[in-house]
Amino acid sequence: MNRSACLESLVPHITDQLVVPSVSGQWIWGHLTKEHDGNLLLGSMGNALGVGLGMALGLPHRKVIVIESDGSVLLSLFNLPTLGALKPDNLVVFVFDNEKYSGSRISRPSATAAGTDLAAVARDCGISHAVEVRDLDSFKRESQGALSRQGLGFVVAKVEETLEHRQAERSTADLTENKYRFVRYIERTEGKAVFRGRG
Amino acid sequence: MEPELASKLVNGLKAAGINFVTYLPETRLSQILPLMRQDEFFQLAPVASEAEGVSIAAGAALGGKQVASYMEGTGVFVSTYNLLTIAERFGIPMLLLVSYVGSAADKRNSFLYVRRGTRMIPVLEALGIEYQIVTDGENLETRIKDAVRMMHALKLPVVLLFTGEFTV
Amino acid sequence: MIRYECFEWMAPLIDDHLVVTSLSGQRVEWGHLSNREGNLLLGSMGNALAVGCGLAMALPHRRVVVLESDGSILLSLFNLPTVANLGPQNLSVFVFDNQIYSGTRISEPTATAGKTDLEIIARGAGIEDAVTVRDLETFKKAALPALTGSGLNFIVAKVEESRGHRKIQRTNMDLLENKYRFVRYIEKTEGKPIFLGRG
Amino acid sequence: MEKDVAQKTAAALKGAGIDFVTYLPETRLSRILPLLEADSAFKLVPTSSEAEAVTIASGAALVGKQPAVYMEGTGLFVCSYNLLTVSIRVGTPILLLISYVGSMADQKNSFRFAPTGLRTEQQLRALNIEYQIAEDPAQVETQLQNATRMMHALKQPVALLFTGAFTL
Repeated sequence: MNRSACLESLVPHITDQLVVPSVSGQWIWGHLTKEHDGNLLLGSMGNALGVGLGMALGLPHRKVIVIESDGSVLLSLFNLPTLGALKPDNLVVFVFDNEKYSGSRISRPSATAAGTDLAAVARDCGISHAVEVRDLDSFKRESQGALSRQGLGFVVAKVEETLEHRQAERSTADLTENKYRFVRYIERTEGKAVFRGRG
Repeated sequence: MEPELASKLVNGLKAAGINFVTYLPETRLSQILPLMRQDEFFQLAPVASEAEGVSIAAGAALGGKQVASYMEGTGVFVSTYNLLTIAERFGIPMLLLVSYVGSAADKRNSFLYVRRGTRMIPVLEALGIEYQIVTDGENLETRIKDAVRMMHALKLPVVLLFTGEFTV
Repeated sequence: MIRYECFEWMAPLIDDHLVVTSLSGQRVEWGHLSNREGNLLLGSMGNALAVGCGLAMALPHRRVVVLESDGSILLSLFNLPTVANLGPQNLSVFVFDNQIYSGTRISEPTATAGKTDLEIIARGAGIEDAVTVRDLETFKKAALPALTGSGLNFIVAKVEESRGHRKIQRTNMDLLENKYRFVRYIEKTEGKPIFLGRG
Repeated sequence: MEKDVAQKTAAALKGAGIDFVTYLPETRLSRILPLLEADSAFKLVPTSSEAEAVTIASGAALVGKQPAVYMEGTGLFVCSYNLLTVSIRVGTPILLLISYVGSMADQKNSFRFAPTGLRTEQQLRALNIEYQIAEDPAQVETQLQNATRMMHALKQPVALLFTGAFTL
């Protein structure tokens, strides 16, 4: 299964969700959903789950989508018990597991290549609906289900390694500029102030 | 500075894309000025104070120029306010070409310069401004390109402190 | 004459001008009357004229308007000879001279309340097109060509101290956010990239 | 921490507008936890690592919460990566409530705490995080208000290091 194809299948379902991509697919996603002000660019590993969880807890009526990778989830595996314990019902996590550290110039296998089953780990942590999918139709079914229902979603998508993200057009918006865009979008859609203090 | 080193420095700036330079003349690197003036690639802005050297460069950067401000080390103290209120607070990518007077490797060092030299690094560090010390022409083009890449990556001023062979 | 009424008259005349303001009162009033992407609200003293000069040199086909105050100009008087000799033909400098440091809690007179005449200093520095105006009609007459024509203009507007800005809701757009908005506007209208370096 | 100090601290957090607290339990300030839990003004979020306590708080800050992260001093080293890559680089206003174990005024100081504790301020300075030391409960209300104002002004994490009477 191809990650870009999965991401493309999500695009038509994006309306007012808040989306936090980890390093995996961030450029592809950013390019596919250029106009969506609710994308937060993090640009680092091991942070997207935590930040997405904070958003989900802070805005319980908004759907939050986290786009993770195997390497990044492994770097912050301690997020899973916390997620399982808090069970925010407005958070959907997609983990694109290519079993590789493929951002590195020479790809090296991650622990999931050796048998670590992230969906099973998630289930053992109390994320009871965690599933693993291996083909695009299953991904579409599970992802659309997770996006439309209330409840904590956790979909591990087993994908092949591709290097197409290296060709993806990258935004010149840095993390600070993206933060302003994101926060002003929250202020606009929620009708409340996020930035405080007077000018 | 030997004429050869001066052209190496100017060529390095050009190769790194610097095309707008504000300056207040000083001694040590001054041979770069006629070289830049001869070359249409550079837009030059002579100023009366390093304070406005920084602010004018900031305006040009916001207008799309790749900017440098050339000054003597003392100019860093003169422009501290502008570095902080404009360059740092707005986050302006800007290369500061500073002749590092009063540094250990300054070939013209004397009691006149040494005090301002020894306070240079503490002040840059207090301002949180990245700097590199350049003592000779080795890999000069690369070092300038590195600094320009850094200033764009940080969207902040980056300082090159020239001493050693540049102060001959 | 008060500054606010001058601003009210000026605001609708701003088209694709780039407007740079100095500190508090100006920043607050102008930001309130004109929420344009071409505004750069600096919020510090002694910088607006120099920043505006740099902008004017970098974009010689765009009109740059600098809104200064007496206190701010006095802090960087060395700008005047520099600007005169650089001679950008697309720069209009307005100095709203209320003869007072009125940002301070207790207003103290500036040098222009004493013997100092900014118009004469500007002329002496080499800015030939320098005038002083003392009422709104004269202000309009001097300001209209400065906003619509060409050249390097320097208009000293003698105004009364007013504290109207203290009642205006201040923007919470900070300097970084303002920079991103301003730069993206220049990129859009000039069709060239300004922020360099890839994500 | 004595009961009245805990009450004072919890009330001061509320007074400063803090409404979202992520934490990993520790000893010295732990009496505030039941107070925060009992008060519906706070959303209290237990975590299993300071690393995620910081990222969760940063996410909440971006959607309009005023978050604090409560941790033991050692947690600062656990979450330095996340502070740097998220809270500092994106720039999220979060308040770090750190029990300053191993500090001079730590009433429970011992060989277990001092060697790491003494690195705490150096680490905050290296990360460029503004901090204040809170030793006196009479000042805690003012200090929390000051720190909260500062974190919004900077849009950056700001730390309060609790020692002295808070560590009884």
